Amino acid sequence: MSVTVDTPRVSYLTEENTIGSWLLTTDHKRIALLYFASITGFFFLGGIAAALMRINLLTPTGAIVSHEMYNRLFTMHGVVMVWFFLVPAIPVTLGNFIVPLMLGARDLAFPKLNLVSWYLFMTGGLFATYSLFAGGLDTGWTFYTPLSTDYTKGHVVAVAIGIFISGFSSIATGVNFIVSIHRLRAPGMGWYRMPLMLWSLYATSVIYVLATPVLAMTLILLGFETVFHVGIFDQRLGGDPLLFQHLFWFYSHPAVYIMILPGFGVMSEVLTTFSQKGIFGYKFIAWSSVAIAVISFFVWGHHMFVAGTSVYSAITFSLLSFMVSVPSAIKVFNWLGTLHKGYIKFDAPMLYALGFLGLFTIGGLTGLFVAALGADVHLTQTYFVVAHFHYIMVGGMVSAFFAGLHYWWPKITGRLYPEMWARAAAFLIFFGFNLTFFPQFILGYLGMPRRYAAYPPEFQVLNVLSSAGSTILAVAYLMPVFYLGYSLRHGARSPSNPWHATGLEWKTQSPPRTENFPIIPIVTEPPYNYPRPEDRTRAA
Amino acid sequence: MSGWPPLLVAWIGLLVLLALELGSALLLHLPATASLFGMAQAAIVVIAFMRIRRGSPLMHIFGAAGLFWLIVLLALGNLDPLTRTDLIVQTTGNPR
Amino acid sequence: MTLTLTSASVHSAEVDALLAGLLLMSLAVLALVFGLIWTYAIRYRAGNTEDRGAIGQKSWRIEIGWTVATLVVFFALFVWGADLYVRLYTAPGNALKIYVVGKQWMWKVEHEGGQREINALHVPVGRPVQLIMTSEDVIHDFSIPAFRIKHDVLPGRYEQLWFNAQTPGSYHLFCTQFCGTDHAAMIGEVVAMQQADYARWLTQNGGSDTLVAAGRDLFTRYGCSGCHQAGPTGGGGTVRAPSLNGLYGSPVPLADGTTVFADDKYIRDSILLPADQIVASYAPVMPSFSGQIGEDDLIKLIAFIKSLAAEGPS
Amino acid sequence: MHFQYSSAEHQAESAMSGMWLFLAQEILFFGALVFVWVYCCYQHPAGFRLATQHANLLIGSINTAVLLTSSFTFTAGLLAIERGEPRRLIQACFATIGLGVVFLLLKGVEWFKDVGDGLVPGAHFSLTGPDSGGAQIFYVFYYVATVLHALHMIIGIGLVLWIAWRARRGDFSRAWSTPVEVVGLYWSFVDVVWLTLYPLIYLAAL
Repeated sequence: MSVTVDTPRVSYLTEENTIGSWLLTTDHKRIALLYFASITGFFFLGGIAAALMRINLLTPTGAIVSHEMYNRLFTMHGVVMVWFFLVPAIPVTLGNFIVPLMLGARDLAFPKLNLVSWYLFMTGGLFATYSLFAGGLDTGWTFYTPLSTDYTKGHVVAVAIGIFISGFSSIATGVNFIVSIHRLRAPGMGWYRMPLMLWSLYATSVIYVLATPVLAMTLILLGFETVFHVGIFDQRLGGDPLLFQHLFWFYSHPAVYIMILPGFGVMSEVLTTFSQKGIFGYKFIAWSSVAIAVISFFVWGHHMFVAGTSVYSAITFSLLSFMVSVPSAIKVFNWLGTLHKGYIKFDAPMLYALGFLGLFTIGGLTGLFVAALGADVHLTQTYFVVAHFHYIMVGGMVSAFFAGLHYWWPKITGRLYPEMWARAAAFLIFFGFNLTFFPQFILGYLGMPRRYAAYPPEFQVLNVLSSAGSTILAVAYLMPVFYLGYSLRHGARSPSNPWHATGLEWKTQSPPRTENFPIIPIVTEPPYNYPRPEDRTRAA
Repeated sequence: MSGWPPLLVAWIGLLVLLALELGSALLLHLPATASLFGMAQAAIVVIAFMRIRRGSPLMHIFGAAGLFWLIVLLALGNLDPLTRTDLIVQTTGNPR
Repeated sequence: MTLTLTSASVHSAEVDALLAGLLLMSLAVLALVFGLIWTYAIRYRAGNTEDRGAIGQKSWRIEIGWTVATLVVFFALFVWGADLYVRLYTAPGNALKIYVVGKQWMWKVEHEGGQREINALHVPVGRPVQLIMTSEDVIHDFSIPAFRIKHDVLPGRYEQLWFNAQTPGSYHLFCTQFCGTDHAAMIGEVVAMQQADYARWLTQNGGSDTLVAAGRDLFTRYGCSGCHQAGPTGGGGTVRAPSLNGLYGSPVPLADGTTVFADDKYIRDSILLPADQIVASYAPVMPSFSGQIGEDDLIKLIAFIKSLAAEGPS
Repeated sequence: MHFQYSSAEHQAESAMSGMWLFLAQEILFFGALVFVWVYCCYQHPAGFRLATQHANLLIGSINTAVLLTSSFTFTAGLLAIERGEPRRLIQACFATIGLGVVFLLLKGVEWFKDVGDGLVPGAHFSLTGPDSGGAQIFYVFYYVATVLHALHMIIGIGLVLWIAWRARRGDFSRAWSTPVEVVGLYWSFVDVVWLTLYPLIYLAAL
């Protein structure tokens, strides 16, 4: 395969460059960049809150902030990270950019709706963050009643409105992706010829569209209860605080899969490209995404095993929770099968992807600890749970995000990034992450509760270890800002297919034109159609 | 279904069902019947006014998905309150 | 730095066994995953010219194989965990009852003998102890890591938790459900003592009254005795209200034709919202005491009414 | 036609699919409310019965008939434009808007009466007695449900106005009337929501 570095004079980046042309664009690629900018801001906002918390936990009595401030910090960390980073991150940035390119389409099905969704996201996001700064909120991101409705002084309603508004942006994105994937596939692209990234974004979108409205209604009722004290969730007026938890987790558990499913998609792309080998078990990976999207709605009760729900409900939800981990296990095995007999190259995206594989496996396995009822009683509400979901969401999802970001960076910007810096950052993230969160598993087993601003002194050593890790992690997360920023101006020009990957997005120029493809491509082969090992040997 | 006559039939049918719904609720006091009538009316609206039978399979899938997940919410959501037992504190030497 | 947690109750060893099982399974899977990643990364690196041979055409046998294996292992773990869970929350009938009230940000504990403590819980070893818990405000969670148990404490409901302490000693007691500003300060101490020591502790901290006696005082002070008969002689001046003798643990016919079983919750509800469940053939004249009687007084009143069970219906 | 579509028909069917998917989302949105209703009704059957007896059955029933008719008129307008009669479509739109406004006015009268009767959850709730708590929860459900439904109606009236305006501009023809069909889906769906709420509010616990 010969590589010609064509330097396109016209691309979606250069076509028109007024402020209006960016803020009113309906081009999915530009909207993706708008989202990139916003998401990065929210990520570092949530990150700063996390860093302050880790510093505070250096001493048993709390090193720098009061209990009240600490509670506000973890609430801000949770709200910002969950709703304004993790839930939208991969779909609205990488997804928005890559879905039409992978489909061989010129844009998403509803480009104006796509722009509207960014404005909704920003409105909700800025409103919520402003409220978090202006009044502070100390309920945790879960808003459990009656604490949130009757006992807190924070701006519950304002933050809820912010989340409510940005929820519509999720719904809009979900509708757009699903309809695009159904309607805009290039000629010849059957369902089993789609890249697996599209399957997982499809599954994500199903959850976006069908879970978010339940959250919207929950927030309406929460606001009603907070303002008027009407008694739906208030036991003194005949309501039931557990009703809130049911409604909340009906959304928030599937939301966990909103966060990780797109990461699965990135994994399938990156692992095949850097193994130069077809995916192992395509159909199993594809359908396991769909299975996860469906089963994820059946398991929310596992957040309430010690909350006072019925024993029958606990047992049912425990069984279903074990079931939802089966498709995830299938994926891990299939990715390993993909590495088998490949031609593995260790570029930065691959390092991030291998990091994901390890961290996600740990996160998934510890999930079984809390799905097993008898063990959950001891571990729930402790740092064990904190470590478990950070392994999935930060170790897993953020690693996948970086893998995808580096992988498609040449396509997005038309530039290559400094490879050595990127590899160093990948190693540092893996190391810093484990140092931060592994001690928390032990802390949890020892019984240290989560959301504690101060703690008994015997937990100090492990907490200091965790805080030390978090400084490394913070530095590691800042590195890409600098070297990717540097590459924007000074990076080498990228050819249209720098990784020798398959997939329609690599068949067009880097960066693409506004209309993506001058001629709509026709798909004639399955995805990941790399030469088989035996054919390579014969050729050599 | 197309053209005026079926549309008119559907509309009259809906009003008749409304009358029956009201009558049965006021006379029979059976809680479930009203909702059944409501569902029947909804079905007529979906068939006659939303013209679901003309829709593509894709639209059928989307509608069915909404209904399916609604059933999940109702079924699993009510599992806990319907099986919850209030604490009965056993006492020793209880005459019961 | 200690990396182990005292195992101080009958069930903590069982929970640890389940955790060990989960850990072993996880380590096996991790060894497999990390081992394969390293093996493949070295063996199939792009520069390595090793002959890779042909890759198999049919993969579905392997797929079905590992899916079924995963399912079987998961199902076994599920059964193990569920069985333990049911036993963790099923208290034996002969348990010693201790009452716990959570409020922002402290635990109030009351023993049957009237002994009261705050952010501390003294219990005997070798004897099942059942905690009857409620909250005055938000949701709290009563957690004793050394016993491997916890349960949320909800306002307006009685939740229960039980354990059988084995090793004398002093252990942490945490609130593990976020409950507001000083959540992190809602920490207490559980002291497990030999039974003789516990008996001595009870007498030394005798309190003025047992719960029952305190409840009897409150029964008069809140004016209950004006209408209800309680005890062979007490109360029931004008017979407008049902007698409370022998009430606890017996079925009560209600005005709407149904029958309820008089347990703690029924008595609590009847004090706070008397009009909700009217006893057959009585007029609904009792006022609501909602908001007037605190949770700790309710516990005493219930203890008193409970003590009348022995009197038998009069 | 947007440049990502191969034909007008391709775009039309995508728009229709998008609307159906949006409606699936709406099912879950109102479905969550129905879930709350079922959950609370099970815990307070007597309170819900008491509250239902105070709901305004007459206005509720008239409104159901009004709404069913409005759905009928709009679909009639859709049939008209599919035969190439834009004037008929405009007439149908205004009939639909009129019926929608009648619905909202009646709803307003009903709310006014409810508030006058003290059927507002809170300290001054007029239904006292043992079942007051359950009845209050019913009225929370009632207000949230009817206000959200009314908001959907207002959006719907705006959409129908937009259709009438575009029809007057001559945008629609026998060959192309996708927006009319999409708005019709939305309008009829709001109808379906009401058909679910009506028995729950006025009849089921009678």
